[in-house]
Amino acid sequence: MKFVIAIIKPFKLDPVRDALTALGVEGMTVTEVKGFGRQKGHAEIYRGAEYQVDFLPKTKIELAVDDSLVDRITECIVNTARTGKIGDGKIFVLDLGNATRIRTGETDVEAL
Amino acid sequence: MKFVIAIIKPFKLDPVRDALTALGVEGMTVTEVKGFGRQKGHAEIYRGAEYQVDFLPKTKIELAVDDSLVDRITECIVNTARTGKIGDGKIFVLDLGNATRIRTGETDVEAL
Amino acid sequence: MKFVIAIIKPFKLDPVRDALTALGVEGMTVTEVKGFGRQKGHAEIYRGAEYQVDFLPKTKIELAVDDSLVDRITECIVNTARTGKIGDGKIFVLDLGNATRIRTGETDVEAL
Amino acid sequence: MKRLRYSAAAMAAMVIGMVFAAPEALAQAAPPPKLDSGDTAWMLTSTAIVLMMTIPGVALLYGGMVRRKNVLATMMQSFAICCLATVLWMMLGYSLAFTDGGDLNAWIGGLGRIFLNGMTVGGLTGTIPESVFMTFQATFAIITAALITGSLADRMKFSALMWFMGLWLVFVYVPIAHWVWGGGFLADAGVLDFAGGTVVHINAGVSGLVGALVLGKRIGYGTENLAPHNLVLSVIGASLLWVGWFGFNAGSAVAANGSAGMAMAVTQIATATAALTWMFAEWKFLGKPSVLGIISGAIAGLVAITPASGFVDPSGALIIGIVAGIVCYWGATILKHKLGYDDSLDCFGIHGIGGIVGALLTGVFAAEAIGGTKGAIEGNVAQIGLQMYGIGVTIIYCAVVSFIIFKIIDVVIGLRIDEDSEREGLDQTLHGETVH
Amino acid sequence: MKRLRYSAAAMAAMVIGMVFAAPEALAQAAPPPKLDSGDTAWMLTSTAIVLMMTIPGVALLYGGMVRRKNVLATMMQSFAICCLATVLWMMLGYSLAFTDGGDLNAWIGGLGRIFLNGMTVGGLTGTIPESVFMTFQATFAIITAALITGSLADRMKFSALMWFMGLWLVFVYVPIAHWVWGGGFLADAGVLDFAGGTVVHINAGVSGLVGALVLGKRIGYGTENLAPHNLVLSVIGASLLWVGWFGFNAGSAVAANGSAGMAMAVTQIATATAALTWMFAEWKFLGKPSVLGIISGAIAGLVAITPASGFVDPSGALIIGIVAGIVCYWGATILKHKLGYDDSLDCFGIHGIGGIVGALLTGVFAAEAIGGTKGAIEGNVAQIGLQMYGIGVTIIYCAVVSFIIFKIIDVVIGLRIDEDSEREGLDQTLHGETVH
Amino acid sequence: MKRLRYSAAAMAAMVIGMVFAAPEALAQAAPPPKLDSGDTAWMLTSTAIVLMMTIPGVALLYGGMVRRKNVLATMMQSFAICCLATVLWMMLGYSLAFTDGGDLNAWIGGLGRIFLNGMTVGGLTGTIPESVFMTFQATFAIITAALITGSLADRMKFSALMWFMGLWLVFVYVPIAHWVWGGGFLADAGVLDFAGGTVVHINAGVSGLVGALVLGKRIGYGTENLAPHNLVLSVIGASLLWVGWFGFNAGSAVAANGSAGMAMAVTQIATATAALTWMFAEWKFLGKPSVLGIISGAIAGLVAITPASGFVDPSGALIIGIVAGIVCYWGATILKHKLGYDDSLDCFGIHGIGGIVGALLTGVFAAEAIGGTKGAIEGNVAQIGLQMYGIGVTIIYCAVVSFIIFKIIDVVIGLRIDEDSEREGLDQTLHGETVH
Ligand SMILES: Nc1ncnc2c1ncn2[C@@H]1O[C@H](COP(=O)(O)OP(=O)(O)O)[C@@H](O)[C@H]1O
Ligand SMILES: Nc1ncnc2c1ncn2[C@@H]1O[C@H](COP(=O)(O)OP(=O)(O)O)[C@@H](O)[C@H]1O
Ligand SMILES: Nc1ncnc2c1ncn2[C@@H]1O[C@H](COP(=O)(O)OP(=O)(O)O)[C@@H](O)[C@H]1O
Repeated sequence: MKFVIAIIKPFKLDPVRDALTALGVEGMTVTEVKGFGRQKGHAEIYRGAEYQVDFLPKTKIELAVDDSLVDRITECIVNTARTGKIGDGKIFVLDLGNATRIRTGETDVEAL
Repeated sequence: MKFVIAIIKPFKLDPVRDALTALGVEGMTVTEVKGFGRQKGHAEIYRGAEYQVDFLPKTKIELAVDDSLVDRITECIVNTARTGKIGDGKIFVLDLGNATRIRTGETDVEAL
Repeated sequence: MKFVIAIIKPFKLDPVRDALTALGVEGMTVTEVKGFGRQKGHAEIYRGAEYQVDFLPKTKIELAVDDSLVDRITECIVNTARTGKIGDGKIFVLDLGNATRIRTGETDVEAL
Repeated sequence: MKRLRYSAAAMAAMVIGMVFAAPEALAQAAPPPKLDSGDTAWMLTSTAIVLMMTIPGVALLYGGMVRRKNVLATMMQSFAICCLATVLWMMLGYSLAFTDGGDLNAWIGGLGRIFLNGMTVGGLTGTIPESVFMTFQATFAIITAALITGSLADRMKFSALMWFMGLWLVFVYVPIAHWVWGGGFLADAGVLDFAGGTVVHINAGVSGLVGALVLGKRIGYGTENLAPHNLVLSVIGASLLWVGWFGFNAGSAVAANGSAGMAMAVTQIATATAALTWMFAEWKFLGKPSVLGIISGAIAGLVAITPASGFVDPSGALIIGIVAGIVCYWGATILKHKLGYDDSLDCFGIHGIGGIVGALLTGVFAAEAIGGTKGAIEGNVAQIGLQMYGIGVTIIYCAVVSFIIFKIIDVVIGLRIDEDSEREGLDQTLHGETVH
Repeated sequence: MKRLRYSAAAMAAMVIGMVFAAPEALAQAAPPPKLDSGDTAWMLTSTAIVLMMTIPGVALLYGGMVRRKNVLATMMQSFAICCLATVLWMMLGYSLAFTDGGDLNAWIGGLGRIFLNGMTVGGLTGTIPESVFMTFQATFAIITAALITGSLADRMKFSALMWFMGLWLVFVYVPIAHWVWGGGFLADAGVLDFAGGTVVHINAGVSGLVGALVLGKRIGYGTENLAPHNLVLSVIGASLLWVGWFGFNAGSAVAANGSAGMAMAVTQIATATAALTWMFAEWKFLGKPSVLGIISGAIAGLVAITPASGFVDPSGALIIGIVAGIVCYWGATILKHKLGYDDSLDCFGIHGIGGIVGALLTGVFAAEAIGGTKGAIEGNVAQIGLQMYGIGVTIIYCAVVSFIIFKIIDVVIGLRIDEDSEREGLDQTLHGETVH
Repeated sequence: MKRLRYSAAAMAAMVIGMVFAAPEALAQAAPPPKLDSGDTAWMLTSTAIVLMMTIPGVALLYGGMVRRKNVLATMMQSFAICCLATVLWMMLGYSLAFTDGGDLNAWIGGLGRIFLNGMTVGGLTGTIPESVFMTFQATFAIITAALITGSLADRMKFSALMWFMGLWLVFVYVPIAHWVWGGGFLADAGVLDFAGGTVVHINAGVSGLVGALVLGKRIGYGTENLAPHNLVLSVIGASLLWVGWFGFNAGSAVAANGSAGMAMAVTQIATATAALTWMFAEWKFLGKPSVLGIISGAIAGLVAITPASGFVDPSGALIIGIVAGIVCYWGATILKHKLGYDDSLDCFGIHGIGGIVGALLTGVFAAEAIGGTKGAIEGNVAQIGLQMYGIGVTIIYCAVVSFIIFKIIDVVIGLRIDEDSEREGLDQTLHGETVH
C-alpha cells in the first residue's frame, strides 16, 4: 500500500475529490495548510508596517491506497488539479506498512 | 521506529490520549482535519442554495514510536476510539527512518 | 528522497524558513498543529470549571528533499529552532518514494 | 417607578376613554396627563436599547460561551424568542399584564387590549404614548425569556424550546408582570421592584434552574472540555447589555427626569463595583482575573441593582455591587459545582441569585429621598419582609409552573435532542448551518 | 409623516429668516414652529441609530454572508459608502433633495444649501434643528447605497464601486428622495411612503438587480460552495438593523409623539411576524428552521413595514408581516434560482420585493385613524393605484439610470476584478489585508 | 459648550435665555434653571452611547488589531478600566473635577461631592439632573483611560495597568478636566475645547506615547509579523465609536438644541472627510485603500472635530477633516516608523496628533455664529495662541505626571510581563483564557 500526499490549490479540492471518487477511491483526509514555494506571496501593509506573506493557503490531501492504484491516482490528481500556473502543488508517495479500520479492526487493503 | 497516523472522531481525542499515555507514550502531535469516507456528510441550505458538506471534522494523531510498541498502540487506539458507527477512522503505520529531538539533538528512540 | 517532518515552536517558523531557504530549499508545507509532550500545558478556569489544556500550539513543517540534503537540513532546523527549553519539538525523517510537480508533471528530484 | 405604572395606565385608559367618548366631561376635571416629548424621546430610545440587550446582547453573551458547534443555535434561540414574544405580547400578553382585570385584577389583567385592540395614536400611558409603553414592556418579556436559554444551552430541541417559551410567557411571565407592575397583589402588598428583580431576573433564573434539572447535564459535563469557544463575543454581549440596561433601569422611570437620572447613576456604580468585586475575588481565589469573570460580575451587578435602581442612592449602589459580586461569584463558581446541576451558562447563578440579592437589598437600602420608600437602614425593617414575600411568591409560582410546562413538553414531543446530534452540534443538526 | 416634510422645511426656512432678522414681524403672524427639545432629542438619537444600521449593521450582515476571503472587502464597502455619501450629501445632495427647486421643483430641489451654505445653529425644520434633519437624511442616503452592495458582492472593483455609488447617489437617490419627500411630483400625487419603501428599498433592490445582471455571476456560482462563512456576524448585523430601524421608522415622524410611538409598535410587530413566517415556511418546506432564514425574514418585515409604518395599525402590521415573510421567502429562495441571476446577498429578493410588498400593502391597510389617509380596506381603493404609480415610477427610473451608470463605468474602467483576484479573495487583492 | 459647564451649572439658563430670548426680559431676576425633559432624554442617551464607545467600541477596535493570542486581554483592559474609572469617579473624581475648589479652584475642584454625597434626585446641572451629568462625565473619564491602552498593548502586566490607570485618573485626568471644563485656569484663559480635544485626546495620546517609550517595544517589533488578527472586530469597534461619538460631541452641548444639532452635523462631515482623505492618501502612496486605513481616518476625523464641534460650521468641518486625515496618516504610518517608538495601536499617532490638529484648527475655524467665539479666519488670530497654550499645558503636565507614575509602578511591581508570557500571549498567561 502507498500513502499519497497531495498539496493542491484550495479551490481544486472539489474537482479532485470527484475525480478520485470516480477512480474508486472511497476515503481521504484533508488538511488546510500553508505552502511556501516558487509561487510569490503578497505584502500586507498595516499603518505603514509592511508584512510579507510568503505562505499561501493550500490544501493537503492524504490518502492511503493500494499499490495498484497509485499511478492512476497520481495521474488523475495531476490532470484535475493543474491550472498551469506556478503554485499548483506536489504529489508525494510514501510506502505504507499497515492500515487498520478502527470500526471493524480490519487491516490492510480491506481497511481502506 | 514507526510513524503512526491515526484518524479519529474529534471527541475521542481525550480518551485516546489518556489510553496512550497509560501505555507509556510521551508525545504526539494532533491536527484538526476533514475526512471524506463512507460516513455520509450533511447538507446545508442557505436561502435555497443547497451545499453538500461531504467533509466531516476528524482529528489526526501523529506519533513516532518504537517498533516494539506499534501493535499495542494500534490495538489501544482501536479499542479506545471505536464507537462502532461508520466514520470511526483509520490507523496508518509508516516506517520512520530517523528522529531527532531539537532541544537536545538526541536521535532515534531517545528522541521520542 | 526523504520526507522530513519537523514539529517546532510557532514563533520559530520564520527563522527556520529563512535558514532553510539559505540552504537551497525551495519549498515546504506548513500546518498549525497541537502538540502533547513533556512540556506542561496550562489550566483554564471558566466560572470555577477547570480545564487542563495539555495540547500546545506547534507548527509542523513538511518538506520533501533530496537524500543528500537531509543531514544538513536536520542540523539546520535543530540549530535554528532550538531555544533549549522543553517543547522545542522533533524532526522525523521518512523515506519518500515518489514526487510529482502538478504544474509540469515533472517527477522525482526535479519535482521538488 | 414602575409599580406606579398600573395606576398611570388605568388613569390613562380612563382619560383615553374620556377623550374619545365624552370630551365635554373634561372641561372641569383636573388637567389630564399630557404627552411629554422629552419623556417620549427617552422611552423610544429605551425601548430600542432594551431590545439591543437581547439581540444581539444576550445572543452574543451566550453564543460566545458555548462551543463553536452550537454558537448559531444559541444565537438563534434569542432571536426566535424575540420574535415569538413580540407576537404573543401583541396578541394577548400586554393586555393580560397591563390592563385592568376587573374582579380578577389581583391575579391577572383583562382582555381589553387583545391584539392591541383600541390602542390609538393619541392614547397615553402617563406622559408617553401607550404604543411606546406597550413596546417597551414587550422588550422586557423578550429578554426575560431569552435569559432562560442560558440554563438550557447545547441540548434542547428547538421545537421544544419554542413551545416552552410560548407557554412560559403566557402562564408565567404575564401573571408575574401583572402582580408586580400591573396592579396585582404584589404591587398592592408594597413589594418594591423598580425594573424587574423579581419579574425578570428571579423569574428567569428559577425557570432556568428548573429547566437545567429537568433536562439533565450536557454530554461530557465534568469530563470533556466545554470551555467557552469565543469570549470576544461574550464581551461584546455583556457590553451591549450594560449599555442597554440604562434603558432597562432608567427607562423604568417612564420619564426623562431626576428619577431616571439617579437610576442610571446607581446602575453604573453597582455594575462597575460588582465587576471589580468578582474580578478581585477570582484573582485572589483562583490566581488570575478572567475576562469571563469580570463580565459575569458586571452582569451580576446589573441584575442586583435592577429592583433597587429607583430606590437607592449611590452609596447603597456601591454596597449592592459588592454583595452581588461576591454572592454571584459564589453562586456560579462554587454552589453550582457543589450541587452538581448543569446550569450551563449560569442563568440561575447570576440572574436568579443576583435577582434575590438585589430584591432583598432593595428592602435594606431603599432611601426615602430617592424613591419615596424607606428601607431597613432608615428604620423600615418590615420592607425586608415584604421583599422576601415577593421573592418567595415569585420563586414558588415560577418553579412550579415552569416545571409543569417542561414536563408536559417532555412527554408530548421530548425536550432533548438525541446524543448523536448533541455531539455533532446543534448548528448543523437543528439548523443545517455552520460557522465556516 | 415624511411626505409633509417639504412644506415644513420651507416654512422653517422662512421662519428662521424671520426669527433672526426681524422678531417684531412675528408678533401678528401665527406662532412659528419652535424648537422642541424632546423631538430634537429623539431625532438626534434616531440619526445615531440609523447610522448604526449601516456601520456596523449592514457591514456585518453582508460581511457574514460572504466567504471568509471577502469579509473585509465587504465591510469596507459599507464603511466607504458611508463616508462618500456623507460628503456628497453635504456638498449637494441635501440641497437638491430637500430645498425648493423653484420651477423645477416637481423634479429636483434647489441649490440653496450647496455645501450646507446658510444652515445656521438656530434654523429649524419643523420643531428640530435643520442640522439634525440634514444629518438624519444623510443616514438614509448612506444605508440605501450600502444595501445595493449585497447584489454586487465578491466580484466588483472597489474603484468602480466608488464611482458607481457617487454617481448613483446624485442621479438616482437624490431625485427620487426629492420626488417622494422633498415636495416633488410623487408627493404631490399622494403616494404614501412613510419611511422609505420606494426611496430606500425598492430603489436599492432594483439597482442591485440591475447591477447583478450587468456584473454577471460570481465564479463558481452553482458549482462551488459559496456558503456564508460566519452567520454570527450576520445575526449581529440583523439585530442592529432591527434596533436601528426604530430610528428609521419612528424617526420618520420627525417628532417624539404618538405617531412615532405607533410607528415603533407596528415595526416591532411586522418584523417579528415576518421573521416567524419565513422561519416556519423554511421549516416546513426545507426541513429545518435556519438562522439565516429567521434574520432574512426579520429584515423582510422591517422593509415591508417601512412605507407603512406611519399609516397602519397593529393588525395591519401583523398581516404585512405575514405577507412579507412569505413573499420575500419566495423571492430569495425560489424566484432567484428560477430566473438564474446572482443577486448574491439578495438585495433585490428582500429589499426590492419587500419594498414593493410594503408599498402596495400601505395602500391596502392605511388607516385614517393612524396616518390620516384611508387605504383600500377603508374603501379608498384608489390608493392602491397611487401606490402602484409610485412603485412603477421608482422602478423604471432607477433601473434605467442605474443601468446607464453601470455601463458607463464598465466601459471606462471596468466593473469586475479579474478571475485570479476573485479566486484569491477581495480582501487581499483589493485591500491588501486578511483576517488571520 | 463644555468649558462653560462649570459656570453653566449655575448660569446656563441665563446664558441660553440671553442668546435666544429677548434680552430685556432678563433684566429682572433670572428664573432658576428648570429640568428640561428633552435635554435630559438626550443626555441619558448620550451617556449610554458614550459608554458604548468604550465597551465594546474601543475594546473591539483594539482587540481586532492585536494578535489572536492577546485579543481577550486587550478587551479586558477596556472593560476593567470602565469599571475602575466608574468607581473612582464616584468616590472622588467627579467631585475634584466638577465642584468648586474654593481658593484652589484654578487648579482643582472641591470635596463636596466625595462619594457623590449630597447628589439628590432633584438636583440639576443646567437643565438636566446632576446624576446624569455626573454619569455622562464618567463615561469621558472611562474612554480617555481606555484609549491609552492602545500604546501599551501586548506587553503590560494587568496589575500594573490597573495601578497606572487608577493613579492616572486621579492625578492626570481629573485635574486637566477641571482646568478645562470645571472652571479651572484653562477655562478662564479662554481655551476652546468643546468635547475634549485636550482633556481626552491629547491627554490619552501623550500618556500613551510616554507609556510606549517607558515600556519599550514588543518582542518581535520590526522582525516578526505583528499584523492585526481580525479587522472585522476593528471595523465594528470603529463604527460604534462613530455612532457613540454623537453622544460625545453633540452630548457636550448638554442639551437637545441647535448647538447639539450642529455639533452632530460637523462631526459627521469631518469624520467622513478624514476617512476618505486617509483612504485616498494610502491608495495613492501605498497602492491599496485598506480597511484599517479608512477606519483610522474616520477616528482621526472624530478626534480632530471633537474640540471644534461646537464652534465651527460645516465648511470648517470639511477642512478639519481633510487636514486630520492627512496629518494623522503621516503620524501613524511615517512619523512613528521614523522615530522608532512602538506606539502599538497608534494612540498617540491618532489621538495625540489628531487632538492637537483639532485643538489648533478650532482656533482657526471657530465661527462666531456657531459657538459665539471668533477664530483666526474671522480675525481673532489670538485664539490660535490660546489654543497653543492649552495644548502645551496639557502635553507638559500629562507627559511629566504620566512618566512619574509609570516609573514608580515599574520600580515597585514592574510594568512588563516576562518574555515567555509575552510570546505565549496575554490571554493565557494573564487571564487563563483563550479564544478556541
Ligand atoms: N520540497 C517541498 N516539500 C514539501 N512541500 C513543497 C515542497 N515544494 C513545494 N511544496 C508545496 O507545494 C506548493 C506549490 O509549490 P510551488 O513551488 O509554489 O509551485 P509549483 O509546484 O507549481 O512549482 C507549495 O506552496 C508547498 O506547499
Ligand atoms: N483511504 C483513505 N486514506 C486516508 N484517509 C482515509 C481513507 N479512508 C478513510 N479515511 C479517513 O477515515 C475517516 C473515516 O472513514 P469512513 O470511511 O467514513 O469510515 P470507516 O473508517 O468507519 O469505514 C474518513 O473521514 C477519512 O478521514
Ligand atoms: N512521539 C512523538 N510523536 C510525534 N510527535 C511528538 C512526539 N513526542 C513529541 N512530539 C511533538 O513534539 C513536541 C515537543 O515535545 P516535548 O516532549 O514537549 O518537548 P521536547 O521535544 O523538548 O522534549 C510535542 O508538543 C509534540 O508536538
